[in-house]
Amino acid sequence: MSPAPEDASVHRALGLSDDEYQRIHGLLDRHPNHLELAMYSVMWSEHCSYKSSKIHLKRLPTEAPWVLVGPGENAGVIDVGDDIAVAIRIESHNHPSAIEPYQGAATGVGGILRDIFTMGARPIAVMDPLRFGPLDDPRSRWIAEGVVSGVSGYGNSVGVPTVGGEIVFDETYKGNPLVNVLAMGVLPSERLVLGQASGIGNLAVLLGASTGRDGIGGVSVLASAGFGESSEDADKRPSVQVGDPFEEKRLLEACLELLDEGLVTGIQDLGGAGITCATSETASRGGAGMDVDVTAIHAREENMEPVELMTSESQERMLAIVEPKDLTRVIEISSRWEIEASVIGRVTDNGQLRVLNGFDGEVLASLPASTLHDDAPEYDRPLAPPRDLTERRSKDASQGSADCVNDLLSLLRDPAWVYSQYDHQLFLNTVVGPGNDGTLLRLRHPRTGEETGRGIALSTDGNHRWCHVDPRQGTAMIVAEAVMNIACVGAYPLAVVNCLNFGNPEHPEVMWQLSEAVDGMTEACIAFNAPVVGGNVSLYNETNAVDIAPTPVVGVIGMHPSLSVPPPVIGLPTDASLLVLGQVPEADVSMAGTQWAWEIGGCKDGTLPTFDLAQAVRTAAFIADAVQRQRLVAVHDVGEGGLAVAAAEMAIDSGVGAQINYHNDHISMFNESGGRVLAVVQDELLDAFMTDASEHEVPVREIGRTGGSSLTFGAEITVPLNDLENACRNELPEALGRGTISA
Amino acid sequence: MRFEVKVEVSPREGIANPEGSTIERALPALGFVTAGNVRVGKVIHLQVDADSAADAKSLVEDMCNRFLSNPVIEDALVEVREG
Amino acid sequence: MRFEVKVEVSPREGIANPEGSTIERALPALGFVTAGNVRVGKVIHLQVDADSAADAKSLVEDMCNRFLSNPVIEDALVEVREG
Amino acid sequence: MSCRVGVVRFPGTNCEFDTVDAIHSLGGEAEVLWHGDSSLKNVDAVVIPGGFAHGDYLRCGAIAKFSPIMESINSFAKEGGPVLGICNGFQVLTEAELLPGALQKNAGMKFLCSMQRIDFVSTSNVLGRHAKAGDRLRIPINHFEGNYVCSPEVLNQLEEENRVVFRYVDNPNGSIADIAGICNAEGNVVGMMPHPERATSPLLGSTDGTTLIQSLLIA
Ligand SMILES: Nc1ncnc2c1ncn2[C@@H]1O[C@H](COP(=O)(O)OP(=O)(O)O)[C@@H](O)[C@H]1O
Ligand SMILES: [Mg+2]
Repeated sequence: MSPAPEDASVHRALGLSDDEYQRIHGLLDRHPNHLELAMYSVMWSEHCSYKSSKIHLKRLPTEAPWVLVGPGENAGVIDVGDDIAVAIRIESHNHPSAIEPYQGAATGVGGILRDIFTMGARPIAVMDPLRFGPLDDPRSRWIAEGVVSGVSGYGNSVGVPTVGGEIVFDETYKGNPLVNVLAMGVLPSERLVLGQASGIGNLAVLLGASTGRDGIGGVSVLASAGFGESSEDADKRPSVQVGDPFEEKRLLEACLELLDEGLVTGIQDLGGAGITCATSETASRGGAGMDVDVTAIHAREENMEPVELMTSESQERMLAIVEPKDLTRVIEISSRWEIEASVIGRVTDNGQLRVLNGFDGEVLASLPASTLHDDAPEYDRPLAPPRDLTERRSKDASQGSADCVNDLLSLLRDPAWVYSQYDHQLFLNTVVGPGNDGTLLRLRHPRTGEETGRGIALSTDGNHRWCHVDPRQGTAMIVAEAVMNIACVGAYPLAVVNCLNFGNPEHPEVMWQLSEAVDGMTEACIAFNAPVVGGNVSLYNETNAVDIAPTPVVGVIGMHPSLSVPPPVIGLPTDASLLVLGQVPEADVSMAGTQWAWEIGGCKDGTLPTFDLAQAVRTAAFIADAVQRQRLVAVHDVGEGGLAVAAAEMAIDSGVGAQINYHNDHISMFNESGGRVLAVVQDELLDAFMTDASEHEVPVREIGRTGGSSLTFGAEITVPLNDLENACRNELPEALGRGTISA
Repeated sequence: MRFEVKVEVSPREGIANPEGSTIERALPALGFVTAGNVRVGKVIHLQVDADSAADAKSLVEDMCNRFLSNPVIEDALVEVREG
Repeated sequence: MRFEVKVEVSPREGIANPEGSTIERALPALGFVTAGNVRVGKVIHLQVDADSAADAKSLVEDMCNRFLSNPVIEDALVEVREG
Repeated sequence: MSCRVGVVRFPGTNCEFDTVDAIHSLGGEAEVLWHGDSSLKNVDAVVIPGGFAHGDYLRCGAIAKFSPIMESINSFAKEGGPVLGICNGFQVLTEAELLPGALQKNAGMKFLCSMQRIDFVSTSNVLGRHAKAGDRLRIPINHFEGNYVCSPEVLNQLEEENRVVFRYVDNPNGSIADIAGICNAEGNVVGMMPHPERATSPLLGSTDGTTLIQSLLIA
């Protein structure tokens, strides 16, 4: 083996601290060589090891009888009955998207899909919660445009529908966009495979794209450093990866065929830390070791160094563990799909991950496979609430001059510009697509295509304003909002995945935010009986040393137990009572964390309105049930922008107005008190509905009548539907390009 | 003065070029066995008014940096002809 | 012998070029008021083995006719250099 | 009316199973045909479904037209066999010169997935058995390259020979003469950008695609 580095500058350059170096030294009982050091550095990076967050993530609830695979695997898997399992996961691709928006987003989609088919599932849905700097900033517009094109370009072509997401613009993301991607897949329960290598003598077959110098050091450099808008960017550039959806599509089909024929004993995608991660992870999960022959790796460029081959993050690759007798068939299937397949490793019994120059050649590295994961450092980083927390919380966010009509118009935004660029219908499952509350998909058997008569619902939600004001309650509220969204399409929650997007973990305030968010999520998930089955942590989201507002994003997956007709629409019918269900806000409800306070009033602090989690649980269950029993004509949850925005969206959707009472000032119109839903019930069923609601302890108030061509609040405030529609529909096309020929 | 400008935007060395690789894979099936190493880029023709060829060039180079190409993954080559 | 070949595939005169028009429409907002007439095409670099430059050229022209360009909407221009 | 429809699968195709499902749900039989085989397995009709054959690299359909199956489809079409190209399939048919013209990028330079209204202009083709000219249908589109172009002569010919099968009510992509679908002179080869298989169930928002697929099933 090559001589040990003498010089501390090497491990430091690789992002390893002196303590971490000592730890490696202790584990090996000798100095590591450069290759070994590089392997530890990628595997012990924040991105791969979760070293700053692990200690907090342990507090999340992760168990339920229907959870087949919880956090820690490539994706969470839940049992949804009829021998069908669902795999789900969410990932961030924030930093890559900041430098090359199109490819950053594209490879984000590619990566999350591999996590799903690694589990043996066919991916059938993608969601993309996106956050960018303000629309009046040209670079933020460029990033937004590029990211949406990237999701569209990759997702559509790889053939997985993008069925929902979010799009948020705020100053806090200027320079540091958040590109999160969720994917969901279905599999016959019996086909569940785990990423593990077992069976001494089995072969590790590298499938897919050739290995180039993409993302070399990407894990430690790209994934864990903040970006200023400085010349440093230039140095980081070469590590940008380019996605190839066509390669991924063939890889996906080939892998599913291998799984169908039972030809693999374990399979693992290649993501961060490339071959190092995939080989060591499969080996250590299977309690085995692995010999890896670097000369067998099909490379895209000449003269690649072993360290480059071992850490490259080239996209569209998978590692399959195969019994020698099945190799011929594996290669046959791969070549039918025009997929390269090379035997790069052998499973051994000694627990070592050895990197060899030819299977019988020189040993370039040798380390206990499990140490790359299990022995990664875990930090209990200092945490502290902001020093001025008390002062911040004492602020009154309702101040500022309100012009209710114009404020309402400015708070509206139709995301259709985004989702019309996404194939959201492929596989013929999309009963409720993007543009509504939750997304609702038909659940069909992955093998036979047979309908189960049930549906799977999805929603992703985040709210940096609430979480800035109070990361704990804010996070509980976003879980509740996501659950309410799926309730509106008739589903009850089964599980949660989450993406924790935070600033620099070396700032105690950021660690406090993260810890609080985990606690808030825990409370809400327990209340809704929806365990966390997976997640992702993205830290160092900062620009010029300023951290982003804390932005946990949750994805909730739920079940619609009896799907025979589409659920109610958002749009208002004419001449009916408009009801608001759920928690009743106090008369002097706080405006803290509202979109109104941030964007119009100008105050970002205060104390969130009280939130009754138990009430939200009752309300969501009641709504889901009412939808399933087809008792609602229209329904829409109340979120950002409060009741006025929700009502406006309902009016715009159908072109029918409403006269709303009581809500005649900016506080009653725009407060974001949680756990509320607007609904319309047929007049003749109204009394029975009210009785039922009160039996279920769900407050219902009649707040107005539908009809007319404008939306009115109280006696004074009137907004013509036309104005609402223009304000809502035009904002994104005007800022980001029309995309239609009338441009 | 009016200038004809041609910009060639190509993937940077070492950056994957899926389109090129796919075409390359297809060639043998079409009977083109002697061709290889395919890389696909973009070519943009435009006209600009400027005082001199040098001005025209620097104007278009500015456009390249700002939106015709992304230097992170692409190289842009600007050629100016009097038009 | 090995030749470097460059193929420029451009939208035919008279055929709308949405990609070019989109860039053109965006130019003024970005402060480029003196540029116009934008047409976007593709450039394909490849290497071929052939006995002479002329052979290389005719090989690639054949590829263009059959495959690299669609004559309904595109023109192709082949340039050969020794590689 | 049990008719066997071959649904072609190229690497990169993604609507093949949706198309199969739609055919099954309407009582037909379907068989997936691999692009690398040349046998059409005695099917009564062929559908080239949507997706991204060969990644749509170079041009949509440019590489697909060389697959072995295309030669067989060519002969099948020449003998009058019904062939429907949906979306990417339409692009493949133009590249293979079974239909005239070409499909360019949408005028707005964006991928578009949305419900569209289209008018049945001509029903003298394999899709028109259950329809009459002037019928208005709601069928989704899902494409980046759906902007139909052809020379003025070809356009003239299409109009004169009544070969424009569908027109958009609100042209979403810049297609010449609002064209959403065309057929060959004999009417047995049809290409259309909208996806009829996505409009075959009330749960999915429209059933207007069923008449088109049913028409093919009688063939
Ligand atoms: N980036 C996006 N991609 C796909 N769909 C989106 C995106 N952004 C928003 N949507 C869709 O638009 C609808 C409204 O989004 P949003 O206002 O965030 O909903 P809510 O506030 O109810 O969570 C949802 O159906 C959502 O899935
Ligand atoms: Mg909602």
